[in-house]
Amino acid sequence: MRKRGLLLDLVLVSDAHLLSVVRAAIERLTEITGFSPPECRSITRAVDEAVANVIRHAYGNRPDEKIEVCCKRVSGMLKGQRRKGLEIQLLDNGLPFDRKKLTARSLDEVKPGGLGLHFMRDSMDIMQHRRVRGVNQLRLVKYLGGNGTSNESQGE
Amino acid sequence: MRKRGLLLDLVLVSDAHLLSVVRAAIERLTEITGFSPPECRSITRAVDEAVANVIRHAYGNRPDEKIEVCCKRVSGMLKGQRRKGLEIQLLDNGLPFDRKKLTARSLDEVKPGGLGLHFMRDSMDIMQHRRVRGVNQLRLVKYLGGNGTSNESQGE
Amino acid sequence: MQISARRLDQVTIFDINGHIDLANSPELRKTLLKELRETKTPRVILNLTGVRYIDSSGVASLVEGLKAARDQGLRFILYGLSPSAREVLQLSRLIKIFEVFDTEEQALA
Amino acid sequence: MQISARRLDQVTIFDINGHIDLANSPELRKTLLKELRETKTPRVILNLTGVRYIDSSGVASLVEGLKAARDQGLRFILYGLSPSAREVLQLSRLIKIFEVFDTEEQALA
Ligand SMILES: Nc1ncnc2c1ncn2[C@@H]1O[C@H](COP(=O)(O)OP(=O)(O)O)[C@@H](O)[C@H]1O
Ligand SMILES: Nc1ncnc2c1ncn2[C@@H]1O[C@H](COP(=O)(O)OP(=O)(O)O)[C@@H](O)[C@H]1O
Repeated sequence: MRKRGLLLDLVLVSDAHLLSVVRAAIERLTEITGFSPPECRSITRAVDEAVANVIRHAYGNRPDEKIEVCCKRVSGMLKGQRRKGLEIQLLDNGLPFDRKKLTARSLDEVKPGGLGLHFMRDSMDIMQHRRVRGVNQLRLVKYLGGNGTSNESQGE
Repeated sequence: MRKRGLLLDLVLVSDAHLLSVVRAAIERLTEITGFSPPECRSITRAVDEAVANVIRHAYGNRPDEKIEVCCKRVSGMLKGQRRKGLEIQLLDNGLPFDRKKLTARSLDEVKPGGLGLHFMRDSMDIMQHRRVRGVNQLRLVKYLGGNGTSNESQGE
Repeated sequence: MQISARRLDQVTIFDINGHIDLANSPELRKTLLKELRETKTPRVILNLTGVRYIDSSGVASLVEGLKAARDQGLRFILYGLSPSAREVLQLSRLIKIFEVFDTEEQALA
Repeated sequence: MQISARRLDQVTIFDINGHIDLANSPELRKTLLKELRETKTPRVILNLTGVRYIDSSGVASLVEGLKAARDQGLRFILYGLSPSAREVLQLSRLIKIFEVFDTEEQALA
């Protein structure tokens, strides 16, 4: 296939009912990639929250816009070791992501909201937001054999 | 989104390990489309067998080729009634489909093999093979509110 | 997602089934708040045995339910959390604000 | 998919877990044929309780297992079929060539 390492490319409309489809696909993909059950759940959760954020924030709940979820095998360095992993890139044509929001709110107040970014950061080894020619790109990477909740999240 | 009625477009490599990903996605998609549990299972089975056939027959088990599974809402006539439904189109760039194989073998001998096309025909309201500019297209359609196993399969 | 209420003598049990996510958490919130207004029992229990997944919007709906229950002076109890549901409450540091039990028996005790 | 054998006195039980599809049916076939060659009991039972899905290539592997068992004069029994597994055997009109039971108890009886 053209893109190196590509496993699966999902294009869906921005309808929240499709979140269950995305979760089902990502959960299976993480299983066959070799992640542990808790890792499969947390990667699936991260992708679910990321797609939900695109639906709500980038597209303001318009249900007919396009979201792409592109899944690749990658390898990279984590804690001084070369590791294999899974990269999941989300692409949308919605409103730009507001960088100021990247500082997650404190979790000490008992208040719903503002949890999604926290979940993503908690699950993934890399989290990068970019905007390239009107396209929002969110790159999530998780390496195999990590200990779950490292914190190398980065904005660019 | 550009294509009318498009819900989900899956592009995957022709690796049999991804069949579980395809099944998970299609199973959820059929659920949210409103099919009954037995219909969800049988549509999922049809798509699974169709993708497996592309992997084995069109691509000769080469695991790095491209398969596209394009899912749309459609509406059409079944048994004199206009119905909504789900269209699932498979696209591949492999060997042409051999039309002679469309006559399924008799199921009366106890022998494995040759079951996939039978399952697809049994599950779907429409099954059409085409080849357009080197691309194999298999169009599967299932309408809502049918009685499960109608037999309007057609080749073109 | 389906939600239905069993109204017993001293307790109301809401049985919830299906994933709770952005597609249905507004409906969960609405149903929960409406049902709570009609609740006369001092205790409400959410049976989450049939819920394999809860996202952050679902967590938010549960928190709203909890608040509404507290405003009415009701106990608000969860039981039957799946691994994923438990993780999402732990990650959001909200598990400690809910009363959480494993089984219906324990929730009723 | 995982497969493991429990060798009892008069019967060997194969516990199979996971989906059976093109990705692993060749492995199922191989393991089954190898295990059958080592089987000294007059009866073999496949526990399919943990198998939610079987595709046509999985059906083919089961048929091969059945044939190998028959060649050795063994009974070959399936139990614990999921709705989808049952449907696939019905659709392929093969359900009648297998001995199928609901539970391990019945398969052992
Ligand atoms: N894809 C996105 N596009 C634009 N803004 C976003 C996106 N994702 C998150 N945000 C912004 O970041 C904030 C925090 O997001 P999150 O932690 O998921 O919590 P919530 O979405 O519940 O507010 C959002 O309120 C929103 O302002
Ligand atoms: N996608 C395909 N491309 C080429 N040939 C195919 C394809 N699907 C099916 N066939 C042909 O049709 C035959 C019957 O297919 P099927 O009923 O699925 O049984 P099986 O694949 O087990 O032989 C195959 O053996 C093959 O020759």
